[in-house]
Amino acid sequence: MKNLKQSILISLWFIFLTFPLMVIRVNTVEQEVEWRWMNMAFIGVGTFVCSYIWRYLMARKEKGGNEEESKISWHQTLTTEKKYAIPAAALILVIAFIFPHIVTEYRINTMISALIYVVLGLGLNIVVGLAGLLDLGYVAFYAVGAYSYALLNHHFGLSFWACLPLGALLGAFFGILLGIPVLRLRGDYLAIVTLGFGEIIRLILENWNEFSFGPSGIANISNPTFFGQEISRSGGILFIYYLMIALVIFTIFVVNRLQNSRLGRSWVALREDEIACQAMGIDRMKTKLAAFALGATWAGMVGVIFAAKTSFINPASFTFLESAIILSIVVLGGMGSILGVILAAFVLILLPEELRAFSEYRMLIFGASMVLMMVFRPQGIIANVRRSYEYHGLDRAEEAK
Amino acid sequence: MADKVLDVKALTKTFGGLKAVDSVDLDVKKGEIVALIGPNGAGKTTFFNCITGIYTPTEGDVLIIPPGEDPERINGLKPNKITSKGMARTFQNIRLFGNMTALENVMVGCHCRTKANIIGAIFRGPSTLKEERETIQKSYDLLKEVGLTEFVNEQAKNLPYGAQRRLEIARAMATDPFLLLLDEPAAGMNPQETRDLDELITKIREDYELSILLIEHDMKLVMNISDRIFVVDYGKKIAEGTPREIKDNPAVIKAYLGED
Amino acid sequence: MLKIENIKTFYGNIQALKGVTIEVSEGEVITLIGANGAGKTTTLMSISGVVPPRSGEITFKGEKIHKKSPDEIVKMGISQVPEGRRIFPGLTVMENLEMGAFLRTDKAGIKEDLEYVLELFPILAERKGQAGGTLSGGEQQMLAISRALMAKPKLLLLDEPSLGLAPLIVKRIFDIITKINQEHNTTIFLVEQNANMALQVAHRGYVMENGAITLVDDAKKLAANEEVKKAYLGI
Amino acid sequence: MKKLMTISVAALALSLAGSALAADTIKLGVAGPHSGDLASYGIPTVRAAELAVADINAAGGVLGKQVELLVEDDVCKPEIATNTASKLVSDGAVVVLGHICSGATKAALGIYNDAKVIVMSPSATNPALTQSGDYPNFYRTIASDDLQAKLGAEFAVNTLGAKKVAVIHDKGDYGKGYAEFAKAFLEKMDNAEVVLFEGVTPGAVDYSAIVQKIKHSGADAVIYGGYHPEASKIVTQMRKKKMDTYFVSDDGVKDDTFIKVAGEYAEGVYASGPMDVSSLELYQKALKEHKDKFGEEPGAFFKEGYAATVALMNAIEKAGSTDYAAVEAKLRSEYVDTPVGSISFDEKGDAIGVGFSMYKVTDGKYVEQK
Amino acid sequence: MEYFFELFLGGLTRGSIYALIALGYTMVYGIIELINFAHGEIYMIGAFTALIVASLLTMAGMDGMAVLALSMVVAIIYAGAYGFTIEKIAYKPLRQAPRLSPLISAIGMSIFLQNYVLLAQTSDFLPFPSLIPEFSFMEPYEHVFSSSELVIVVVTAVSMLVLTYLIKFTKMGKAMRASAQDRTMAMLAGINVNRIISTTFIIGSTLAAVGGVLIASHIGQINFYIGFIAGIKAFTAAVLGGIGSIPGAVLGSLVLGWTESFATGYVSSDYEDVFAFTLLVLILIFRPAGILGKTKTQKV
Repeated sequence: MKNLKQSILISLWFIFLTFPLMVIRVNTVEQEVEWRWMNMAFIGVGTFVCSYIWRYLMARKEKGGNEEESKISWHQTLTTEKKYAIPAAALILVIAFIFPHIVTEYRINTMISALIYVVLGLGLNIVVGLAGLLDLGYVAFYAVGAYSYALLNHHFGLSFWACLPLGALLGAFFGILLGIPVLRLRGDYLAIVTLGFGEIIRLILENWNEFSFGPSGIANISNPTFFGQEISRSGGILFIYYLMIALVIFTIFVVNRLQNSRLGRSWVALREDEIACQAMGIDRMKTKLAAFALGATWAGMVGVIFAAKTSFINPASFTFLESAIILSIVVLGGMGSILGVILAAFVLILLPEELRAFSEYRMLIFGASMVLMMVFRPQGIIANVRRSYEYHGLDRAEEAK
Repeated sequence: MADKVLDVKALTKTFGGLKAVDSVDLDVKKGEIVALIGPNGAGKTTFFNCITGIYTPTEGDVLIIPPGEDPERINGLKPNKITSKGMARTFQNIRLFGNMTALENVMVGCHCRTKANIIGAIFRGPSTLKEERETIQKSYDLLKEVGLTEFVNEQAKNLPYGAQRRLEIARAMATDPFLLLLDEPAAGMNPQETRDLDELITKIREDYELSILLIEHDMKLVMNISDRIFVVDYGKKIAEGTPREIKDNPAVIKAYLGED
Repeated sequence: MLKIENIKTFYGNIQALKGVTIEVSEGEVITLIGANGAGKTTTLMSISGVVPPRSGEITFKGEKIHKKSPDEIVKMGISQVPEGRRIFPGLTVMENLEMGAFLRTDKAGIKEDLEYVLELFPILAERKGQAGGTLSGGEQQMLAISRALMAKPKLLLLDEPSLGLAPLIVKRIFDIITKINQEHNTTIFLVEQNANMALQVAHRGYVMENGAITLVDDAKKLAANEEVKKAYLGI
Repeated sequence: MKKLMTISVAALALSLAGSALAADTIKLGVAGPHSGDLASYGIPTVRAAELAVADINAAGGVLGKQVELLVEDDVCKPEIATNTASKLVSDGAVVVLGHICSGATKAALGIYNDAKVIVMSPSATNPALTQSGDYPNFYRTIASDDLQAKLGAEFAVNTLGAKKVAVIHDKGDYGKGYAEFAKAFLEKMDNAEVVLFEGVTPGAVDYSAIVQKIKHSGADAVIYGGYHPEASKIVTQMRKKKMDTYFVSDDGVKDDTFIKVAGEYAEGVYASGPMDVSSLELYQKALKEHKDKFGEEPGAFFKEGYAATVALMNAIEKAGSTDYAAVEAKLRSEYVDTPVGSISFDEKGDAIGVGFSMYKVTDGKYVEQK
Repeated sequence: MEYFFELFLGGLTRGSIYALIALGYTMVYGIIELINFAHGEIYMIGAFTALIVASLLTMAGMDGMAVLALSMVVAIIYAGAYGFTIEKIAYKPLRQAPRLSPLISAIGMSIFLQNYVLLAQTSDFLPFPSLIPEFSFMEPYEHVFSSSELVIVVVTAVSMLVLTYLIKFTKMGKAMRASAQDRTMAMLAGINVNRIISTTFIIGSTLAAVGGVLIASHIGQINFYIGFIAGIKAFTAAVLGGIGSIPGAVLGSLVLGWTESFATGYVSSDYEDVFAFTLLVLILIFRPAGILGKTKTQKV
């Protein structure tokens, strides 16, 4: 009864709230007013139903977790226990391998996009998830990579393979260049400065025609070659697909190794408590710079692949929204969690493609799901569980002595 | 008389005209446990922050003399530099890495005594593997030393309070210091825990042959374990001496201990 | 006056209180002692409504309060001096005191109480315009107590008032607590680590372990209890 | 793991189902921004295609088959456009109407070229698209920017008699391209000079600084490359500052919205645009269909989109098949009546029979200047 | 010199425009330390609502100040209602969540609202009627400084003064500061923190609506995207001045406005945003908490 009353109130409130925008549409030139009373009914019924769902989910969220905590989640079993992890990985690899042969080129293309974002997400994850540095301008390094290939290819005919490491290096270089002055800043100040840096890079690309060909971009970027062999464009897509699979595997491998290394520990420590971290003899600047540079390296590398894939780039692909999407991937996935980032990239990049049928509502749904996801599962799709160190073995060895 | 390991001369720190620490001299000798006491706001923690590099002293000198080495002036060095020179500290408000396990916390402490870099981390060569194994072993041993083996894989934030305090000590010990600075190690502990801490501090000094400088309010602990005590009030040193001397010092009683 | 019946409180999934029952009569000073992490602070936060209990009941003067919001509870006359003092660092001393009287509208009464606390702690009058964050630990504790008193509470909850203070200040703070209890007939619920001092000023005491009450008795009897002596008094 | 399997099986099924449906219709892909901030440039083309195809289908279709529209969004982003293109190709589009933005078009063309799909854009005016020779499968029903820029520059200097010209653009692909051509043409003329060449930030809250700068430069005419929202802001502020400098702009400004938004300040603004076709019967018809169906005036590139649909379908019909080479040949040889006039296409893919005229806002309307 | 003066005035207007939006940003940030990315959208919704109301009233035959006043009032009410609702849906459930979660939620909300207005209204630019009357006393100066510019500058100055007074001296304002500094303690002092936060959102949103109406009226056109760009600039301005500080937001906005204006006037408008962001980076490097922001010394 109480719920009913509350839901009616909520529904009335939203009718009031959406009244001018949803119901009235004025044409100022023709002096006409269009009244769309049906919308009001939709809103009323819609919010009424939603309020029940909301309440249910809220109640579940508040109670929930009790069971979750006790049993080890499937993904943890999957990633930590060798018994499952190896067959699971093998199965995924097999699927990944045959995937392009059973689907259309379109699906391969979107899958490449998704894989690109997986790598971007994992790269930014080093900066945000592990080291806890909020970077809103990550796309700048992506742009650096893409433009370094496009320009070097255009002017000097450098091949994809020469540019891949160069793009990575340039990414790292810009990562350090940005890092040195701004790493003294904390939290939101760091965020806004990195946002500014991202915009500066984009604006320079847009305005400096002599250098970057300005807003009209660079077209006809070469496809990758295969051991010096030219490959056709559709063959190229297949090739880039496998290349991306390899890069994703390499990235996971590296991030995983880094996470459980001396450096990875110092990043996490830095995120947890900067002062204590310094008191443990860790050089704050060096550690942060390493995170920034590594994150940027990956963005640079994948930027090169991006340029090769689309064969055309212009500054419009490197806007703030892009940074926001990459950041969303990291946070939605669960900060620091590799599996989570991968899943989130798939959801965020493939979902809009699948929602093409609703193209008008696509961004609306995208925005709403970001909010709902945060509200009902703020720890992300997969909450990060740090691996614990094996010490049992050591203990036993000691006893044996 | 043993050699000095820390020699602070006329240390002064001002915040916007306010003298938080006013020309304080203090020294710690090899193997000694020295306590710094005084009322709240007397400048004890500021003094600590100045010698550990979190603040830069306004005036005065901070010299460290690592055993067997020449004296070195460390004013204005960054905290991580000072730590790697062999001076480690704990914090008044516990500053553990809450989401890391107890073992990892200590492993972070080993940071400045290890040197694996990015390349090593990725390729995990034999030397990195060896170093990593040694780090785990060393950290585990330290946890054993402070009696926390049962919590090895527990997240630091979930540890009982007393255990967190001890974990902080273990973490500081992981940096291989010759001088350990403890900022109110017994704060918030019950008498039983305080007694255990008392033993722990003495034991650490014996086992690792280091010197200890501590700030503490628990007079019983201070009187029990300290070799010498310095008393500050309003940023100035008002007394210095053995526990017995301090207990009977009228200035100290007036400013700090109160009459019974 | 205050009746806590079998409350269970959770932080997320972690149960902090496992069925706590406490009773406080008007005019009393009671103390709750126990180790760190035993659930003492959680008990106070449950009373104040900041972390409401998931089950059980709390009644204050016959009215159920465990489902009320913190401001409603303050309005009913329960004020808390939380652990770590929690002075608003950017507000001046006067503003901090004003915040204590946030819910009151009786201007004359507020003025009267202000005079009372400034008399209780003359140092605060000197520091009037200074930002709260610049006070020393002892002064902050005095300000925190004064701020709570500004709400004209019938029941004052004190969480570790002696924490991190010099012995001299601790003594003064405890004197003031007794004074407040006697002069204003304010009921006091004192949570302490320093069991020694706490049992000296309290009438009755509760001992808490692992989220549950293990002992209840007269303060004097508790102080004489062998186990308490060993575990909390350090004798 | 089970989930992943189901997903991939489902994906497989979907893609198979997609190709099974082919064969009995002629599929016309329509690509452009249909959502997001540039949607207003893409949706009119979709509507044009719907209307034109409805007519064609009602008359029996093409080659005896019904025409089916495959409408796909590219949000004007190159990286999405490649996905859009490969989706259209995968779904069996034989010709494509689009894309709208030049950048997205460039990115997508390679994919169409590989699949031998002819692409016709109603709006991508970047000269390189036809002039570079890189995109043999590209056609358009709108003239390229350099023609427009030449018209603008010559009009400003020769007709209006401007001596000092400020060239302003919106830093975008389209606007900056136009401005650069205009600048190049002006520099070639010896009776005028470019006193200012600068970009403004689209969406900025106001443009008073650049307006002051134009004033300071002593320019007697402004040539602006870009779209109407910024143009109306700049013109409004210029007029409010009592500047009566000539304002000459491009097709992006020759939009009725410009006049609506700028109101009285729009008076006297010059903008080039496709030649006036309002008297053409076909144009009238298309316009009426749009009004009947959608109840409002069509937006940008509607008639070009309509024309492109008609031209493509005509070429297929004439070719007798959807074969690339046959259709290409017919596009180049046959003239077809469309709402933009009777058009055919040259070697490079530009439409013959379309061109630009200069218009002036007079009494709240664009009036063609002869 | 005259040129300089004109650029100065142009920068002043632009800065004041930023400031009207930045004030709301800074208030919300001040209390819950959240970059409310949806703030720009509230500004946009305010402008849209005002446009609808103004058009209806004009069609009903009203004109002049009455239209301005009424549409302003409705816009304020609606912006406040939207601010209130957004906070309840997207931020309140996230009070205990990690710091990045509300930020993502805010970005999502911003995207959602943009598309909501796009779908409910139109993607086109709409002409916005010039609601601000032209004052006769401004007539001689109109070519350098128009009436609407004057109104914007004055409203910004007044808003800043009123807000400063509100926060510094009223009980409500003190409660806001208290809640910002220590939420739990504010609760213990009997402050209904949720209500304070809601109020802050409503005040911030109200300001955004005022800004929306004035700015739209000055510029003469709106679409669903205006909030995003203005929002980013205003946020930059707020950080520049020291986020959380009311005078800082205004100062930062003016500095940003002047930087852009002079950069355009004396260098090139191609790089006006580059100058703006470079200035931001430089100022933050030398004053990490912004021009008027106080560096929080962390207690050790």
